[in-house]
Amino acid sequence: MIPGPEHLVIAPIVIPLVAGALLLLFDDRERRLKATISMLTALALLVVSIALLRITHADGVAENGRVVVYLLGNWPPPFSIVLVLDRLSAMMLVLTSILALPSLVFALGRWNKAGPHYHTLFLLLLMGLNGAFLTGDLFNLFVFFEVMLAASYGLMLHGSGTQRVRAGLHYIAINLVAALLFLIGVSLIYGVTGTLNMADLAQRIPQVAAENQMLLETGAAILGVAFLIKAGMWPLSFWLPTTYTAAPAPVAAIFAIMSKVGIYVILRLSLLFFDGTGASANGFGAQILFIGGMATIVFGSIGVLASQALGRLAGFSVLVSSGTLLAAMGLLEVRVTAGALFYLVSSTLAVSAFFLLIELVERGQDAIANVLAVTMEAFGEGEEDEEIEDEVGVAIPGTLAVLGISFAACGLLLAGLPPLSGFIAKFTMLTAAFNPAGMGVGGAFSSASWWFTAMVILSGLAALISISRAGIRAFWAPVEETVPRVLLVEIIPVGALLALTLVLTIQAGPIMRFMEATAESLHDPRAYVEGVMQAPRIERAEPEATR
Amino acid sequence: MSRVVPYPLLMASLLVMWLLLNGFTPGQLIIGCVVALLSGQGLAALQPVKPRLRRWDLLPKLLGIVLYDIIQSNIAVVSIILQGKRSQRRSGFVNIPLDLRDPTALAILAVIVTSTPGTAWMDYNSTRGTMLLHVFDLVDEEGWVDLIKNRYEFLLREIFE
Amino acid sequence: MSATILLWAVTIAQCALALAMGFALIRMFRGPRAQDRVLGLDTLYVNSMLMLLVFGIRTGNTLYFEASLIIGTVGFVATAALAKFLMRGEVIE
Amino acid sequence: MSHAADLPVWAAIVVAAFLLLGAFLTLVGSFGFYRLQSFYDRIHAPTLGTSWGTASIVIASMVLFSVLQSRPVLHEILIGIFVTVTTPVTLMLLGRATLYRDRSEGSTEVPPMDAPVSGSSENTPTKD
Amino acid sequence: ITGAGGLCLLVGLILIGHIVGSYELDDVLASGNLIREHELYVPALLLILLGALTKSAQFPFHFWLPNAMAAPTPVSAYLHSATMVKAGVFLLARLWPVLAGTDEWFLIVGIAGMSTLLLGAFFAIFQQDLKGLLAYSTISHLGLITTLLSLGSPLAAVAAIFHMMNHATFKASLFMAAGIIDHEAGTRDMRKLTGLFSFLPITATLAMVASAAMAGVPLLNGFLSKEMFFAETLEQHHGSIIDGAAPYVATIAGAFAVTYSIRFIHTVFFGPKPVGLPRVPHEPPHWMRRPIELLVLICLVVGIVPGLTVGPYLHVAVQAVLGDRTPEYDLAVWHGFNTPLLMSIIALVGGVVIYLALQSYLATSEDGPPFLRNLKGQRIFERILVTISWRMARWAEANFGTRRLQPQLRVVVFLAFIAGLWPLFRAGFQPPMPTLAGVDPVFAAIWLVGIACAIGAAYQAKYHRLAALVLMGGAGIVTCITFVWFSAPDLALTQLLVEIVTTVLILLGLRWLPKRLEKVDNSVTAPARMRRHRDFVLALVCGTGMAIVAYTMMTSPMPDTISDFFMTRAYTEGGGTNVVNVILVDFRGFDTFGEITVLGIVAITVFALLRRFRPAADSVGVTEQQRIQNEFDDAAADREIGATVRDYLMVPSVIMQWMFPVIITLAVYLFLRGHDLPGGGFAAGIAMAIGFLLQYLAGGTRWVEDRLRILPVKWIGFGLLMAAFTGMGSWLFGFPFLTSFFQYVEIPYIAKMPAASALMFDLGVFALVVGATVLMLIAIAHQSVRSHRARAVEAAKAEEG
Amino acid sequence: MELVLSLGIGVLVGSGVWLILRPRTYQVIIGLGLLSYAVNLFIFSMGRLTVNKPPVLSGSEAIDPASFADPLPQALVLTAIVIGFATTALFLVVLLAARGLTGTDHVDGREPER
Ligand code: NA
Ligand code: NA
Repeated sequence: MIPGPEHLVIAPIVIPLVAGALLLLFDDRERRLKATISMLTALALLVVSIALLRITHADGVAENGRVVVYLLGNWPPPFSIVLVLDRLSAMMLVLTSILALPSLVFALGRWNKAGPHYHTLFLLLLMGLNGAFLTGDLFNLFVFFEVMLAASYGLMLHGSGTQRVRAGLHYIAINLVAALLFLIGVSLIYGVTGTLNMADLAQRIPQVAAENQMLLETGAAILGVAFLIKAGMWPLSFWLPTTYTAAPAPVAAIFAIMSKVGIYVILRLSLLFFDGTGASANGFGAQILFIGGMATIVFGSIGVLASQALGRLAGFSVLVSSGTLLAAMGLLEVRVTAGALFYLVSSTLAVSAFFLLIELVERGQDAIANVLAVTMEAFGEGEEDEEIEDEVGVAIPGTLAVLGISFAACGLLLAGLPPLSGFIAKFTMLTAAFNPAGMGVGGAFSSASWWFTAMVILSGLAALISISRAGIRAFWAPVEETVPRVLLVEIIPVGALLALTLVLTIQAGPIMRFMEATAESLHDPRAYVEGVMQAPRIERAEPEATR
Repeated sequence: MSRVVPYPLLMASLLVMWLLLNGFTPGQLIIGCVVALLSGQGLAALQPVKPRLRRWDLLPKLLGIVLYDIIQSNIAVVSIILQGKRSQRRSGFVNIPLDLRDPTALAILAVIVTSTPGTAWMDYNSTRGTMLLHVFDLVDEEGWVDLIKNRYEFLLREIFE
Repeated sequence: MSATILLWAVTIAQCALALAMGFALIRMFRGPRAQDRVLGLDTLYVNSMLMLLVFGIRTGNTLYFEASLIIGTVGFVATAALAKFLMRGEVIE
Repeated sequence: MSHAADLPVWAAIVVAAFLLLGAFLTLVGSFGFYRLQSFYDRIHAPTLGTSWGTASIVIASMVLFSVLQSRPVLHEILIGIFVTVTTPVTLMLLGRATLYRDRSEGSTEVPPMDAPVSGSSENTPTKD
Repeated sequence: ITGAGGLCLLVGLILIGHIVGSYELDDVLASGNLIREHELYVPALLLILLGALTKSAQFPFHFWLPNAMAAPTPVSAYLHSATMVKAGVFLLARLWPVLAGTDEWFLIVGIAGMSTLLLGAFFAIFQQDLKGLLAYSTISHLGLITTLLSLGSPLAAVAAIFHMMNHATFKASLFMAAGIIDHEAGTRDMRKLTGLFSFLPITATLAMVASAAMAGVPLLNGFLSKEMFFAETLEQHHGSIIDGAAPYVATIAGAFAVTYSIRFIHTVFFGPKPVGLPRVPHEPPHWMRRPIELLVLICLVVGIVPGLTVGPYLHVAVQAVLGDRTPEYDLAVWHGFNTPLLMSIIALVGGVVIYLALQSYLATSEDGPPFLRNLKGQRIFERILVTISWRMARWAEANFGTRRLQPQLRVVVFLAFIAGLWPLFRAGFQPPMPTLAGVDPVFAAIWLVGIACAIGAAYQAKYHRLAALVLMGGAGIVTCITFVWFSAPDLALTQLLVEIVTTVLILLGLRWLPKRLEKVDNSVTAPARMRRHRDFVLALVCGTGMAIVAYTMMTSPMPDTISDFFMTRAYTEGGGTNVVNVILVDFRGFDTFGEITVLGIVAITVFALLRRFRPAADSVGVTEQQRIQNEFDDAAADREIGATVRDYLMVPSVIMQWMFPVIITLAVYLFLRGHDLPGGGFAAGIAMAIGFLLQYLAGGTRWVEDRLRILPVKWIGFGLLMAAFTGMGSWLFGFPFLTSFFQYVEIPYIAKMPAASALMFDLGVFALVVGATVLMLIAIAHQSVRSHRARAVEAAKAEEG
Repeated sequence: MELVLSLGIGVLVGSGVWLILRPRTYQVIIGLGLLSYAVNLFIFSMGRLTVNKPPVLSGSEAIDPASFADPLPQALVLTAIVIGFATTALFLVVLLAARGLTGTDHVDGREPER
């Protein structure tokens, strides 16, 4: 069953599924075997996604890049469910698999022992993410959201424990409501337009009769709420820090991209459905995005400042990055979007690394300090979980130094200071905000960009203050503190992620070009729509034998 | 044989059920047999106490009696309910000693009693072998004991023991 | 002719069944005891099953038969579980 | 009721009769279930619906479709059988549970666990 | 702080970039005038200066530096003093040609520079920590450089650059010396340190030379740049008061510099022998001294023959900065007897005088200058920081956020409602007039029941859980009838089966929930009542809105949908007559694919989570009912424990066992016909699962598991793989994933059997659904067994102990 | 008919919303159950209401889509039912675990201090 290259598009979904299902057939005690399989799968995913990226971005041949369409069941569009691979989805795939590998390696340290079927859940989470990024069908998007969420519930609750279960209850409850909203929105849109295929929708929405326009917008708005919950826009985001804090470190690390899924969908759909046409709706939505994004940045920064435990700090920085992205999208500028995409990658990597790092750092601090931090945290007493009991890792000499440096690096990244990619990301975004027309052209810029700039800067400042404070508390203050006992497999992933941000910095030029191309095609989705609607189905050799 | 077809009667009825559902064609007959065998194996896995049908020629008679009684009691109960307040009836429990021990037979008895409006199986005490019956319209207690013991239990013992 | 007969019969039957469902509902609602509610649900199930059968007769369509069949075959599981819960405080021991 | 048009009148009458009978029995059963005073009385009422109520509606359906498709359509009988077989399960479990609950609450309505056998069982008349 | 500065800098540079239209340094440097004219010049300047000044620790941002420099190793100190700090100044120097020359520039930079120069020097005098002293002197020197840059004349720039180099050399050497002393003597407190000369003569000598350079003693590099500085301050640049004050400030600062330099040397190396030092100092190993020696050498050489040594380098640097505006300058030691020289002399003498005056006081005084001692910038700053970033932030987070579920859900629901309402509201939406036309009274009656059930469930859920569950069941069956009514038999089947399983699941859960709360405990407080009213209104409006939207949609004409395609192709191309099922397993099989994955994941999660399940204290062990019944059995003479439950289940369980094969048959039936008639893999799977469930119900966990080996996890895995491989099968024929194939297989004498690949897919669905459902049910059911076992173990323990 | 069904949906939604805003986990799960009924019916109703036109073909005769109910919403509802079932089960178990670990059945895992 060797699939030809044309089937590569679906590989990111099928590979993890098959691997995950296979793992179920093995007994849970064969941990090494399972670990190997899932590692190999993650590697394969990385290779595949990079290959796909190269397909879409053959150095910008046809300035809109290639749009690869996969007709499931070989039914013609728009009737079939389609997978659509363009620059954006390819980029997200790569990012996912890049995050997956370190997180998986990290989990080998201890977490995969904390409960059964860790690897299966993890792989299926990847499947869900990839599916959500690839699918070109609205309802199928819902299905993959649910796959992703279901797996995330499992991983988030992995290892049980009071705090985790408590947070998980909230997380699940809210996401169930979000799922219901999603369904309502989708069905309204179907009821008005009679289709579910995104590209087809993009074509049909302009033709919707005036009296149904508002119903359509109602559906879209409800859908938007569902996505904004996932994206973590204030005030729909209170669950997020608590959840991410409670989740096991490697899980939180991969969660770093889950909030980005919401962003991704909003970015794609809003530009696909309401660009050009429903200008009012679009402008309105953009305003909401911008204001909401700003509010989210503020709230996130406040949270970052107020956070005592590192976990919450990281959780709130997720909010900040979400807010920044939302606000950037709200500006509706191609070049801002490009910068935002860069920022998306950079901040995701940074947060992911940060989550991994935190666990190592906090492992060093004595239980009392932890409990103190915890008690200030969520609710009242915070008892230790079982899996904390087993002492893992050995005190590697120089551990503290390594941790310290990585910590500083994370700080720089999240605050957006040179020399790491965080700086470049913010720099490019702000530059674009100030030069909408492009460098050198000059021209005035909106007051929105002033606000945006101020917010971005202040949030960076907040991050800086809070992280340096935390850093001092973690690395300088307690002299008598024990050196955290960590495994090599736990430090390496952190290093790898940070190294990647360094790569981002060094390769900033070409990467930015890619991002700009991506943004271009996002803001002008004609290629996407045509690519999907004109995708040819494979004709059958002898019709009567088969169909 | 009994390994492959542990419960002939049951599996036969399953086959009938299958044919009733899918209509009779040779194909369905074959599939039905397969399904019946499969389901029979499923039941065999549970290792239930196997009923020994000694006189299954009496089954139709039992069925007839039961259907008749059910009609009767339907009428009775309907009339009572519709009379409402005016009806002078006393309902109550009857504790009937049974010689029947075979669970299957008891189950059939239970089905009979329950699906007959006006009588309700309340409890069975295996240590004392008594069945507690609730009767909707308890004109004379002995009558009920007699009905159960001679009309149903007798036949059932004929069939099963 | 036969159409009208049937139409009337079906309509009356459906109304009767709907009314029956209503009575069952009242017990589910009012109780007084848990067993009344459970028995009410069981009755509601049976009434609904009959309602579906009659609907089948009304439409002359056999496609709705399975729904009734399912209620008749496994509909009791829920109420049986409820009853056992009342007796033992636990459904599966 | 387009399908009923080509139905012989006798069949229509038969179907209608069974239909009404079944519906009537079920209604009375549910009504009794709603009306009667003690639970032990109520538990009898619905069996009207589960026994002949179901039976006659099933018969009606069988007759109708057999005539319509001019071939024996008997699969509805399964419904009758299964309802008859499964209803007792619920009722037995429920009745016994009620008995337990009343006993544990020391109700005088119900006989104790070791009630005297047959004739001598004192049974409290419930007037309604 | 530096970070904040950095961020300001970032914005400033972006502005510059916006003005210039490029970030290429050359372009920027080239377009100095353009920038100075631009309206954004002032904000850009402010931001950049803010950044630069903070980075270069200029007043009022100076206070972070000493702490930073208190860092343990001299190396770090060196890094700080020489590079990081200089970065800011260097930046100023770099952008000098672009930004300098305007009054704003002069004012801001000048004031900052001079005040830093003066204050730094003044603070330095009163430090008791060696490094503290050096740190503050560094600040002051930076101030000097900044002042030079502020003047805006090319020559001043040259001086600045030159002094930058010099300062780097001597200050670095001093820091290292301090490091050595610290290392050797074990303290840096100048009150303790004294008379170390005899212990470390070489270090002492080196330090002396270096500090002399710092003080600006002739024949050392410090002297040269200081001369230039004095000279520059004398020039009139802008004719402002500050400009006028410059020379005097410079002189005083110079004097201070002399003072602290002398102090550094005198207190540490001379005077009485030290007493009570942590350890006895002696000369450090060579490698520690080497760098100092080198640096000091540079000081000397540059100081004596500047032209030959540093000249070229300086020239290069100056060129780089000033480009064509490089002025004429000469690096001579002796410029003749002129005002700068005079100033230097005054400074030297004054410095000595001041030192003598203060010596006794300093020997004992605490750390920090008089009067200002208690006003520590650091402290103030931190206090502010903490107030802002802590108390306020926490307050804000508490007030603009929540960690409780109800408010969050409230917000979500509310926003969703608004989001739904807003577009309708904007478009002036008129709901269609509701008509009773074509309302079937029977259907209406059925829904009356449904509505009553829903409301009842909502009303009972708090205190009568069972009632709520039963009522929910009622609502479910009404939903199911609705599906049948409106031609969706498949939905009806699935709904029913799911309904049953859900009820049992929740029942299984009920056993672990706390006993029903008494009514007494809810003494409804006023806010609680408020909340209830609000929620009630919210529920009301949501329900109404939903109803209106639903009604509008249902009554509006249907658009031409993609379903027509499915209807027309289902049989001819999908090989099935039940279009819904064909959609599920073929047209949109990918959805089903994801859907069963969800089910599998959830089952696994449930299983994993319950592995760690800890029942609450009040629900461990057997339930109350079981306790009572067991006690009764125990008490009765002719019964053993468990007799009651045995009798209870004896007869029903027989019937339940009969039903097992029936249900299997039913499942097969539903499965096989799915593609053509209502049914299908999912319905069949659930039915099968109910079959198993029924046996658990009848016989109990142990009884069943003695007889049936169900491996649900394997079923799940198999199901997923089955579905996946069916999908991949089409790759063999070069078709996309999940392309279905079917053929009517002609079996002689029997029938035409549809053999669609979709059927294989559906088989996978079936297997997974069975596995998942059974796994979830069993996982919960096993908790009872577990808790019994736990109790048994405890009992055994009790026996022993 | 439309009126009846939309009223039904409205009431289900209202009851569900009310319940998910309550403090006890059990109330929330019942509420979610009711809400998912409502949403399923809503999706279903997007295909508009048609009596006795089940989308089941009777062989390969010429097909007029207008004479059948819209099958797509039905398929969507089936998927939604399954997913709803799964998530309800999960939520149930999580609330059990929470109840076990925290000792309370309050949604926040601790009784509100009054
Ligand atoms: Na009866
Ligand atoms: Na189906």
